[in-house]
Amino acid sequence: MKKRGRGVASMWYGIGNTGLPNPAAAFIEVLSDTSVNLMVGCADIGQGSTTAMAQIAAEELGLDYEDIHVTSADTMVTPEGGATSASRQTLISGNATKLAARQAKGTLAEVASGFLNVPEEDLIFRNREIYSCKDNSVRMTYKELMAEMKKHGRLAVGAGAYNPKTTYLDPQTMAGIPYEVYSYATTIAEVEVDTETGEVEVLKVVSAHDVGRSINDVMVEGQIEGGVVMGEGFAVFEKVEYSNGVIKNPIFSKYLIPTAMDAPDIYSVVVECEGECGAYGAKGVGEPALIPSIPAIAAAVEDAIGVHFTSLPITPTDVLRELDKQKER
Amino acid sequence: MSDRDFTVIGQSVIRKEALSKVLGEAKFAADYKFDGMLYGGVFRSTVPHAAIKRFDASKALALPGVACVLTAKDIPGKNKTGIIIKDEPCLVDDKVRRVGDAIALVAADTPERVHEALDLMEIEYDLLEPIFTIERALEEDSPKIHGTTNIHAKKHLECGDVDAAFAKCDVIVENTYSTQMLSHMFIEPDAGVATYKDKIITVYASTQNPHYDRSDVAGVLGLPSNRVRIVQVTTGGGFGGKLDISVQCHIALLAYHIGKPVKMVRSRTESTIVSAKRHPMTMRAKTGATKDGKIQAVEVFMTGDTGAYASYGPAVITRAVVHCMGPYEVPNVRVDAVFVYTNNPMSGAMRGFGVPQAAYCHEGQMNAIAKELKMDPIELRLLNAHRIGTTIATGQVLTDSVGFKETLLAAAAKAKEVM
Amino acid sequence: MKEFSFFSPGTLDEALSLLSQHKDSVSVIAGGTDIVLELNERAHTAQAVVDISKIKDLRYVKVVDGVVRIGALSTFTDLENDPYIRDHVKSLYSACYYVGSPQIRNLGTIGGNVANASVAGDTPTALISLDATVVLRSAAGKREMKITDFYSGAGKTQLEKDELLTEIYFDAPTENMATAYTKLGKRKALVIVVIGLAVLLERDCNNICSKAQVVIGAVARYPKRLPSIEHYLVGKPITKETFEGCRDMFSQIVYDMIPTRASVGYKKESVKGVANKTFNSILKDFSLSGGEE
Amino acid sequence: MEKIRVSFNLNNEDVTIETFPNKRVVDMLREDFGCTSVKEGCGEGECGACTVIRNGEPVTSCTMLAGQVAGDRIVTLEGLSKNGELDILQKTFMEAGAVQCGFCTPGMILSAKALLMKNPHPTREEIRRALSGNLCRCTGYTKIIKAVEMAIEE
Repeated sequence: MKKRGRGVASMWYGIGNTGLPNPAAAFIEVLSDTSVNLMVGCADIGQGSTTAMAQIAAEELGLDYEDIHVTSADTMVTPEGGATSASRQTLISGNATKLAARQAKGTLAEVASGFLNVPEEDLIFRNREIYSCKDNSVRMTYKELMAEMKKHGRLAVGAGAYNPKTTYLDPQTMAGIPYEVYSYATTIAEVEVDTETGEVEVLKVVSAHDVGRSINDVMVEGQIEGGVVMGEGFAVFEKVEYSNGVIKNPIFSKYLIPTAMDAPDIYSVVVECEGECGAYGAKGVGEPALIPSIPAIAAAVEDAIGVHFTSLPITPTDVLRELDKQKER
Repeated sequence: MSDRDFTVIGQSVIRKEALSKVLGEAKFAADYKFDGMLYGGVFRSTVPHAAIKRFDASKALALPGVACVLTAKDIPGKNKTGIIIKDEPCLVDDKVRRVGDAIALVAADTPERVHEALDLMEIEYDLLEPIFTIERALEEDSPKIHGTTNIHAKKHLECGDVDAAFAKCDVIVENTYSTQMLSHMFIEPDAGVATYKDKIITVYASTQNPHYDRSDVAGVLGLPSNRVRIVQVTTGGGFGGKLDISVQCHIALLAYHIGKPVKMVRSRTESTIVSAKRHPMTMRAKTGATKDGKIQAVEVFMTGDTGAYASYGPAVITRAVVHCMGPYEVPNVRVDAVFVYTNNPMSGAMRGFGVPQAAYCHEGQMNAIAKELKMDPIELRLLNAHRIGTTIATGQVLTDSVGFKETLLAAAAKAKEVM
Repeated sequence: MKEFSFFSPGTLDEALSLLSQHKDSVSVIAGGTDIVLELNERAHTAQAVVDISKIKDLRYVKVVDGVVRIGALSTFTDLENDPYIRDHVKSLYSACYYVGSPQIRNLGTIGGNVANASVAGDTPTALISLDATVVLRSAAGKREMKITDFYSGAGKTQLEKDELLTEIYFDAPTENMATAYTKLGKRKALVIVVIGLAVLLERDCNNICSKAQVVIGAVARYPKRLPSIEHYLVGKPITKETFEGCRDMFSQIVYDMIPTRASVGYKKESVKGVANKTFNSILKDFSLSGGEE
Repeated sequence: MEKIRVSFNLNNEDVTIETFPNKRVVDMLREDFGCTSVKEGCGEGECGACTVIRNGEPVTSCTMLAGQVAGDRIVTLEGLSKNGELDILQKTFMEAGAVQCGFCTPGMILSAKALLMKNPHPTREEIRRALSGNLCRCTGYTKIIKAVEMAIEE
């Protein structure tokens, strides 16, 4: 018989290293043709940080995404980026990038202010133009601004570094500020359990994530979807088998990760929650994407067959064993 | 400017490197090629705990095409690596601590020759008692894997009066949760190429951690950091598994010694055996609530097996302890955690650093409480959810961007629509 | 990979003569999906490798005089796409359908699957339930044997080093027969079989089972006919109730096959579900109630 | 070891190579023809990163010896775009966000391409099955499936 069940689970996740300094930095230069070189330490391993950094720099400078070229994670070119871990790069390298852009923009604003005769604080940089917030007919193009910069012998460069506001934790009680900010998420999973073979099929997963600000919805969704499927593996398939210190299943034919046929239908919901600390309020989603899907799937299995599993993964063997115990009761 | 008035933020622009990836032009570490490039390989231990009695590479060295074989004594700098605690040798010196420990390096003209050379190396061990369980590791008379204790890290978190709070609870649930060892299984196995030119070591590597790699490579080679260049090339997934040093120090050492570019591409098996795994953890949890559904107290005792080396163990234990009561206002919390060294595969960073394990525990407990109280599990969470102004167990007051309730409501609404 | 000489004959005669020349140390590859890995991991060495995949004449499915003849080089994809196999030999169709991945199905051949005698082969289980015969050829001649006799146990076969498995044939199932194969795996694709169950049933005009061939794979070292189940079924009406009556027998049989194996607890329970699925498919084929929806 | 001579068609061009018989197709394509889009993720035909299209069908090039492709038509990702014009799947993979780390991408696109060549209007289940021999650890497959569906619509 096939039994369906639904389960909910949530999580919180502190962004950045726990109770430790973990700074990152960025260098930026706006070139005379308005193209931009951004050099940022952050390693993009497929999650899309290079793209996010370009978006942050473009927004801050009032240029287009296409204007930004990013060089990342080359220790002779880029400053310290710290690790691509702890879901920290959007928050930390993102802020560093924003600060670097802001520094370059400071010089640009000085020159634009003189040219337009508008106080610096009234200038808006947007869509490759600079104009007064009071009277948007008082404006100049970025190209004109860069020509003006050249005339004055000014260069639009910036360096930014950001270290999240944390404190060391008390060694006795762990009191302190472990993280500057937290991401939150809630996942609801629906599964079908075959009570004859013990197979668990994850049918649908809804996963809602408070990312602070979504820099790029498609990339945020991509993180969530990947996390859900990795969570499915965690909950029902994957386990390193080892004995006497030897891993018995180090290959894909023996360590089973979900295939395209196993992946559930995934509905990701991006929740934005106003915040101060991130670049434009962005927190992080890389690890949060994974976390709640695991307990949500376990809860869904419990809902289907009434067993509170306390050990992972929940394999067909475990399901049949527990159902058998139920019968005996 | 209103928040929604962004021009680039929030736009689903196409990622920068998408075109090169769909064209197949993106260069991953294994795709790099240099003139005169050699291939590197690692001779690894097949036993979990042993001193090396005899190692003989003379037959391998005699093989035509083999450029060099290096062991610990060929390391010009410090033979220690590790992200938080430098407890892992680049090449085994005192003893083997796990299956897969690197003992010797070889460079040769073809990958096939590297295999032949590795097959020709001879080793004899003096076996030591291996430790495979936390229980044995903690016994007084057990052999010590590093230093004088097998306790790798111990943490205690406490706030409020936990015992008094439990006494007032209407419902208490207790469970012991355990999670398995997991592997990242990034699709691209670890790989890199190193060159030594103009007194600069350059390492093109598949990595999540180039600046840390720089310090370990510089340390092993005894070079100032500015003579080591780490270039993170297109990296085929990491999920925490490419935070530790993989091939970087080994290829740098080979290139430094022979003055030629050296490439090393791990096989799937080698990659999986050597890279860090997710800590298997056990969490004994006690959660208490009053009948109105307010969580009053949480007590957790957790243990974790960090394997032969610390890797990211210190980060995993700390994060697991801080997060293990979940995103709920819990006024009374006591958490104790012990992570130990064993001769099992090395555990380290994997997507979530102990929080997935902790979440399995706290969410299992929340759902159990909801069941006991016959409350809707979402209602129970809403009732206890973090909000602006919440004081968490470490004493931090949350003041910025707490969107937990919104995720509960959004998930519930979406589930209603699609399930 | 160790060194070897490579041959790619275009005809069967050429291939057989190569085999007789190199029979002291030769590996035959058809799709190569198993052997190339073993060669690459140095688990397998041979001085000569003979790739028979270019022998076009060995890739066919034909039905002649009530006999289904399958060329050994037919790939799983060929069989899955063959309308006759799909419509009339459902057990073999399903066995091919669930092999590995599209890539493996495009390379792997039925002959290779049978000749490799892997514990986890899907098609041998189905072929045994069809009471298939294998045709072996060498430069010296040709011999035929029942596939059950072909397997001499524990990963071994009757195939000599100078022989090629060239054809597999079996009687075409009649209108009064239904066949089915169920694969239980640990996920939905790219998976090794945990239990494979293949069934061929024949009924008479009164819906009484007149013939039963039931084979279980991946439990013992090689697929096994289950005579006690077959005996139980013959003479009984083909109904859900009849099938339910033998579920526990399956369980006992599996237990008796592997009483000390760690997996016995799971396999003896799940086999009942596997049997259910298989028989449901049979009922459906016979258009009887209780079958799959 | 004696070299063998292998002639085949690679990305619409007839090629001939003298190579060692113990070379796998994946190594030959990468090393001798510079087709480094063909990736090796497992070496056992499981992950699909080394997928190429052979005579219209996807196959894993890590499970094949060089000599096995004699006379075949092989397409790698390098051969998919024509005169700088991207294949529709290359476009939709970018637009849908189906690319993350990119290591599985070449094999994934080729499996999808082989599917659409045979079956221009597959169902979602058919897409999932066609991609089931290509493992991806980043995306959860969702956007990859979406990219294929977008290509169908075009």
